[in-house]
Amino acid sequence: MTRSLRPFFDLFATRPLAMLGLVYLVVIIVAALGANVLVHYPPEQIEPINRLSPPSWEHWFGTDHFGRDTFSRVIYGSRLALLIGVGVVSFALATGVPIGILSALYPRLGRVLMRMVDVMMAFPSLLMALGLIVILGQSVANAILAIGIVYLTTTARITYGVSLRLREETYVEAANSMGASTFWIIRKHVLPNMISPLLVQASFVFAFAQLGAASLDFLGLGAPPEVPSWGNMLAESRIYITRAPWLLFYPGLMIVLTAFSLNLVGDALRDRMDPRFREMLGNRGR
Amino acid sequence: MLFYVLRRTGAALATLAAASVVIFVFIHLIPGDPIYVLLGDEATPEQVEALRTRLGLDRSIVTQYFYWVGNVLQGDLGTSIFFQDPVTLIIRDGAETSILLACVTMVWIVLLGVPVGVLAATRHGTWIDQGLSGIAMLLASIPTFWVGLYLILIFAANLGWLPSSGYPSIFEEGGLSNLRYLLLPSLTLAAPNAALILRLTRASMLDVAKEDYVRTARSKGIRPQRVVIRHILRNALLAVVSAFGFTFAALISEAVVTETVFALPGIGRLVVQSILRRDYPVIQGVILVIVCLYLIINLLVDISYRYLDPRVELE
Amino acid sequence: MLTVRNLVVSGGKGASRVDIVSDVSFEIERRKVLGLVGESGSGKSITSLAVMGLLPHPQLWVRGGSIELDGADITEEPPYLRVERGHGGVSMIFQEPMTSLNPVVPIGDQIVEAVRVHDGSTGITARNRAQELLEMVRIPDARLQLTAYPHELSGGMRQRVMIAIALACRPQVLIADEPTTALDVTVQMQVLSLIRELCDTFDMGVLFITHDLGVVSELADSVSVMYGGKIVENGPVERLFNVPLHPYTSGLMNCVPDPSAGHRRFQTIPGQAPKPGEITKGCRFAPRCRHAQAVCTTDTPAKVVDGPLHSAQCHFPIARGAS
Amino acid sequence: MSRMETILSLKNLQKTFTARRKGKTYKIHAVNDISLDVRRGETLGIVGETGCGKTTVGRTIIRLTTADSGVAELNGNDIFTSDRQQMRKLRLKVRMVFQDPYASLNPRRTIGDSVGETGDIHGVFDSRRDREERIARTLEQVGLDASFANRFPHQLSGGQRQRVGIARALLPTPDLIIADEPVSALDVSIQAQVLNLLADLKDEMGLTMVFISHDLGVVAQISDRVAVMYMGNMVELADGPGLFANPQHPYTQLLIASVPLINPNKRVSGGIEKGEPPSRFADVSGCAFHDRCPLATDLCRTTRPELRKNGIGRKVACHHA
Amino acid sequence: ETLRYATIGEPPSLDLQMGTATLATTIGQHMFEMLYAFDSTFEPQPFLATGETISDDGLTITIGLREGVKFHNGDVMDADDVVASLQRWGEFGARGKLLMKDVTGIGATGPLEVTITLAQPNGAWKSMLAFPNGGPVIYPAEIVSAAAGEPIAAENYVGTGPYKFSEWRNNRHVELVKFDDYSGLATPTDGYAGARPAEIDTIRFIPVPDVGTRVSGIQAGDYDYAEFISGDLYGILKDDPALKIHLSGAPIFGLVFMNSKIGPLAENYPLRRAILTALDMEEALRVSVGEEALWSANGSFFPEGNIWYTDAGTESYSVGDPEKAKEMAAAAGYDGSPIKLLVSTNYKTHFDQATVFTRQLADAGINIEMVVVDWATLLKKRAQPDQWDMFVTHHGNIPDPVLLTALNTNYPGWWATEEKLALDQKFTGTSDLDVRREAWAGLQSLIYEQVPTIKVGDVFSYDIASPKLGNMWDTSLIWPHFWGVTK
Ligand SMILES: Nc1ncnc2c1ncn2[C@@H]1O[C@H](COP(=O)(O)OP(=O)(O)OP(=O)(O)O)[C@@H](O)[C@H]1O
Ligand SMILES: Nc1ncnc2c1ncn2[C@@H]1O[C@H](COP(=O)(O)OP(=O)(O)OP(=O)(O)O)[C@@H](O)[C@H]1O
Ligand SMILES: [Mg+2]
Ligand SMILES: [Mg+2]
Ligand code: NI
Repeated sequence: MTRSLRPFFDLFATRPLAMLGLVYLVVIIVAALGANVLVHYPPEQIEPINRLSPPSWEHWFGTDHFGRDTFSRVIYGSRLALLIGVGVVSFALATGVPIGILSALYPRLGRVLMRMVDVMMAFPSLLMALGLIVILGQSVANAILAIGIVYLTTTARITYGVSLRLREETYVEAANSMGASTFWIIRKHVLPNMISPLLVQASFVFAFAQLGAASLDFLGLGAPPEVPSWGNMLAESRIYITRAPWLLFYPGLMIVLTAFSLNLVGDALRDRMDPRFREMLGNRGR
Repeated sequence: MLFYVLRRTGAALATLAAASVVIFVFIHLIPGDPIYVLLGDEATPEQVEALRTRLGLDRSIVTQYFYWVGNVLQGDLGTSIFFQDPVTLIIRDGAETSILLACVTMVWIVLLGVPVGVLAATRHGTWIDQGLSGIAMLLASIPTFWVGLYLILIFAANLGWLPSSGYPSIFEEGGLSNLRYLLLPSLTLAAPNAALILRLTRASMLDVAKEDYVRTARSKGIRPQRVVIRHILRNALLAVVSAFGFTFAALISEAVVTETVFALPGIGRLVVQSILRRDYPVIQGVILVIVCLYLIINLLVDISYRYLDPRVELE
Repeated sequence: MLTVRNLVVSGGKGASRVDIVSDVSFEIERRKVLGLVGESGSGKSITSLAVMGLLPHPQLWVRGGSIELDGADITEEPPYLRVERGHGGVSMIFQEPMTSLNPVVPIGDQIVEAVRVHDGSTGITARNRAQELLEMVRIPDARLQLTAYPHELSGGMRQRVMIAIALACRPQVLIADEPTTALDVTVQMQVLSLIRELCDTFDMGVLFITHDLGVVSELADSVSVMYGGKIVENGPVERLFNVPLHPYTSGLMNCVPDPSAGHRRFQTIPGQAPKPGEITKGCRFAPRCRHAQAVCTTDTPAKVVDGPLHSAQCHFPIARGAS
Repeated sequence: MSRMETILSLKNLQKTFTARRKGKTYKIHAVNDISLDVRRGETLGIVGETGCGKTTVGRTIIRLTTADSGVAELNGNDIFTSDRQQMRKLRLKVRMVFQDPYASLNPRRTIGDSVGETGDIHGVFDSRRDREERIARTLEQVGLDASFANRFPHQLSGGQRQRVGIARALLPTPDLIIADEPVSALDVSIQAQVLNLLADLKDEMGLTMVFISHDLGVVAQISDRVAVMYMGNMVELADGPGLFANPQHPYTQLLIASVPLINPNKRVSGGIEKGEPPSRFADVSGCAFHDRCPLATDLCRTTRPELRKNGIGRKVACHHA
Repeated sequence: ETLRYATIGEPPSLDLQMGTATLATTIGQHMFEMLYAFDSTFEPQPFLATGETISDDGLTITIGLREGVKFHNGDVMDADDVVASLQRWGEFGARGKLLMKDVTGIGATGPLEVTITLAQPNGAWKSMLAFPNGGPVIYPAEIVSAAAGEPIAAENYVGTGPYKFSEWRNNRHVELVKFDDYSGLATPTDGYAGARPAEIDTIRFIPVPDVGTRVSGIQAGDYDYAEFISGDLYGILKDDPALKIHLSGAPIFGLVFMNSKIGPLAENYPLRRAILTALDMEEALRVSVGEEALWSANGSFFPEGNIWYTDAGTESYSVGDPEKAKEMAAAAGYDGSPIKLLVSTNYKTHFDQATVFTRQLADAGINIEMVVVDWATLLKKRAQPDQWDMFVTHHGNIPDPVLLTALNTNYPGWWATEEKLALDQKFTGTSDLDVRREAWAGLQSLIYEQVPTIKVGDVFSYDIASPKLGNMWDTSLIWPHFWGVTK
């Protein structure tokens, strides 16, 4: 454990911004888990008398047009953000990775699968997500599924690329020469060596899932708006841009910061994966 | 070369054929019915049935599909249920906006992404680099409509410098000056994409800068600027060019949100609206056209790639 | 002509600083080939890059010593500044002919680029010169090959193109960093003889870097042996190979397989070479040396000489000490 | 090296790759009609320049590459026609050592896991203890401490990694090892250590080995017999010392003359001017070496010479030797 | 001069006979005219007609037509055109059946005279002939007969109005241009009645879906008029010198329909009343509209002052008593099982109201399960009785209760109890206004008893316009119109 974590700390030590991003993400996770403790208004409590009131001691981030507490909704929103992020990433990985690996290891199957992925990629992604939502109905689960399918393709592509490369690695060849089965090779050689690129991909997908969900919300087809998600908070309150700017500011800030942090972390991870960067850090590979 | 293009075109057509089936099935999975949208609140069941028959929606999906494909092959994308206009005409009108928007956006992306990426790469590791990369990532993290709304508020409503929304065709009164209508939308759309291109340019510049042949170039005694431009940038752009293709294609669909915010008559918004009102022929037509565009652009990128990089075989 | 004195190249800053090349001195004369041998990681390439003024800043920099060419100090002066300031030329051929040429630029253009800078000629003149250079490195159909892309050439041809580029810079000193390692033996011989020949034709000195003792022995006039960032022995080629002073030199010679020797066990040097910064005290070879004694791990060995040109850094040189 | 039983026998091995260049399809005869016997306990060297087909020969033996035609028999069992199960067993008997010791070790698996991998795949270990003991023993055989089992490849030096590569080929004990340029990525001083190790193992365990290398010096010193390849053809086959003392094929002669030796009296001369090996895309008729050969005649340009015993009892494929 | 009107979206067909879309009416009324038009007190006045004579039994109506009224295609309107238009509307039109069930014949009894014969007296006929939304606008006979049941194609948009159709470019605009040969009335403009002088040459209806953009567009001077601005912006905008606010005079009201066919609410009137009792409409209106000036919690289906206004039954409106509701629900045998509320996000107001109701009902222990879908799906789903228990929609202003969707037995909800049918018969079977008003009061109080639908409250939408527009009305009657307006 320490062995595998160490380089990460080294990495973040050299990148203060990425470190900040990481800290922010941890804070968000804690906030999401402890939302009930952190806020003193239930996020769905309506107080029409107090609607659209600016930030105050009572309501730190003000209230929305229902008179709901924005702070509590923002905090609860992080739950949905996490849920969407984790959901989309899991879905994309759980489907994209097997497709990518199998395509690389079985070229004949791969030609068919990758062609299908090509076809899917040719579809404009946001429109595809939108269509899926309309087909499946509006719910958080369906939003996750719709965005997940969009990123299934890129994940499959990346996995495919990495697997193709790994397939040519000498150690895979070596395992082959020992009589290893395909399953063995996937389990012992391909998957473990794919973790870094997948981690990077996951962090970007997580970030883009937030933005994608926000776009769907904007078009009125995201998660049903009674669930506080940052995206639909933004979308719902965009008409108050002049009247109650805090309604756009806080959820917007959260989306930006989260996506920003994830991008930073992803970027740092990518640099770490780059062997040349590793060289600079001193543990020269070859 | 010709052979290659033909082969690739063949593959693209196969993809297109597969895509057409997917589009069709996909669209007919969408619940709801154009009939209700069209007839409104007071329709009687008989009216509904009559219209359904007239629109051919009572036939089986397979029949409808082949009927549609047959027409498409003759260049007829059908008639909009909602507008009663030929889909081709509707798309042609929207395509001008969307493609022009994508082009102007591309110009921004290239003008902002590439030089700034080069700057960041040449100042690698300094605060300039980190600042630029940070800003880029920030831009990539902001929801588009947020940017759009604020741009309208600032530049149109408050300062009054630019029009807030809409886009009159450049072939109509106003001519090319109508492009100013696309300024704010294209900036909105360009922001995240330019950021991605910037990062890609920077990364591949740094990659190429470590190549042996760059060292060879330096050893010849040519100036650093020339090394950057002729040896590093040229090779770095190879990676960026293929991203251009993807970006361009992606822009057309990403524009959905931008077109809605800025009330642009583009095909992105058209298709969203058509989905919402179940105008099947338009949805099918637009998506088919977008898929075609995507395939054409990728084909062009691949071909140009093969021109730019002599190592790649025209298989 | 080219004089390197007490060159120290360091990497890292502050506490993590390590000297990758320490206290390296040598001279290169006109029409002479100096062989620089040593195992992987001993600092040969870094030395040559330092001489070229092409160290990868800011990771590596020259911490001490000087590099002079015909009396002008060219330390840490990148090639383009050397051209601007009218200092003499040092050119370099790199180890990997496959990756050292820009893959998307025709080789003719790559040569012309160098010709332009160094001759000031342009257009057709520069092109003719490039063709002339290609002929000089014996590329058949030089005229046609000007428009060829690197990937269309074989390894040996590419290395010749590299040499042509180097020559286009009108160098006084040519550095060849393992130019033949990636080539087959038969081709290697051709390239070596080409270098030898050009060295006379162009009246230039050559610094030839290799890990192959056989190659230096056949090509070089004098040899420097590098170990752990230092030069442990140098001398004229016959002296050095006939009477090596440093145990490392002799150990290395015994490791080299010889097809005519038939079956035999190799004499080996146990252990492995130190990483930069691993050993800072005493003789860097001490842990692997059969003759090492306590003093070797504590004191830096002094220079021992054997004749005017042959010297080594060792407490117990072979010729005097054991066997 | 007296008459001994044949462990591996190759007959008329043929492998052609197709490649496309500039829109045209080329056939590359990577291995062109090669027949060869490997006897138990011997080291057979294969030398030749880049791209001459050495690796392809090695790979076809364990069917990492499928041969186009020909027969390969291991202990009398036909390799090329064996089914999946037989192939798995076969791969327990014939093992490979790869050129690049770093690339051939999975960076995320411990040395112990890599060494024990063949055993794990085939389920040869009785228990964890048995596994650990045998891995430790094998590591010791190649001169590494048992504690290396818990390390990762990046913590090892090049020489140590190659020892691991060899250890991996030894557990469980194989009938035949195919070593494809096992030392060419190593420094001379390390190379010597590894070559000694291979020689020792051979003596101790009676290993049979096909040793592939482009380095004549190395091959000479480790092999009992040497096959010289040129452009997919085997041009000469001889016992080690004999080959170098008295090369028969003009190509072998060129090769030997080109080896740089530590001999200050031998200086680089302008003598060798005979061009490079032709591109593998070119279709050569007759003797593949004819365009570089000082002895070439019209016969060489038209007819491919067979490998046959010549006057002094050496197998040579040349019309003039 | 061009007047640029920023619309909320794109209209479906502009064939006003066939559809009831508000936007289609807003645009179409500039092109198409009717026999009658409402004046500012919602009294139908002769428009293309010169007047009518009604037989004593009330079963024969003879309508005279104006002479020399020109269609945009140059033809002159005569009785044949009117008859064809009325017949088509009666057969295929969106609201035609409501009148036609009583009509036995429509015929030309002179070049400029049309006679309608009825099977029984009908009190709503004039209003219906004056109501353009899904109403009998007059087209040339040849166009009508060619179109029959189909919506008229854009190139055949030929009417008699002061503006004629120019072009329709999807997502860009619908353009109308001044009709130079317009033959209008000379009487002063009064509501939709009277003169309709076209002052501005061109009117463009431009879809601008985002409300923020519509506001910014007016502020930036890109549009002259923008419709449907959010209530919450009212406070800011009413003081903005860069624009003027125009309130709609006719409120729109939200309706929550209940499924009378199947499901837990089908015949359980006590439970329906429990639900009604739980709802506090003021909260819902405040949340969904905002500015108090723009809504009124009015339980009557017509605003005060309207001839159809009555407070019958409205004591049950907006009670907002969760405790009582809980008791009532228990008494009704409600077991806590979820009630499916169908709502779309396309209309923010619907969604906001549904959200508030769900909360309020939760407080009363009534478990609402929101089913959120897009509008097109909702339209399809609500036609399937097994898909929903309640759904949210809205209703535009109407001149006569016959046009109320809730009274239409075919409309989703399918309210057709004996009591209702009896009252309905009483209501439509006469042209005596007093009898009809009494019947309507009975119907309204029955609505509060059987709760086939719940009225949320009146909402006055507002539009904004550039101050450059001159001679503008302050509040629009129902749909904004631009004859008489200058720029
Ligand atoms: N950019 C760098 N930063 C830090 N250390 C470096 C850098 N480049 C090389 N080194 C280290 O410097 C040492 C000398 O490297 P150098 O390339 O000069 O060796 P070499 O003698 O040329 O070896 P080879 O025969 O493998 O080419 C090596 O240990 C290497 O790890
Ligand atoms: N998978 C393949 N597809 C196409 N051509 C191949 C393939 N593998 C090998 N070749 C070609 O076959 C020829 C023989 O290759 P091989 O790897 O056996 O040579 P080698 O003697 O091992 O060379 P080296 O010394 O470079 O390792 C080469 O020309 C090579 O380009
Ligand atoms: Mg080197
Ligand atoms: Mg090989
Ligand atoms: Ni070698």
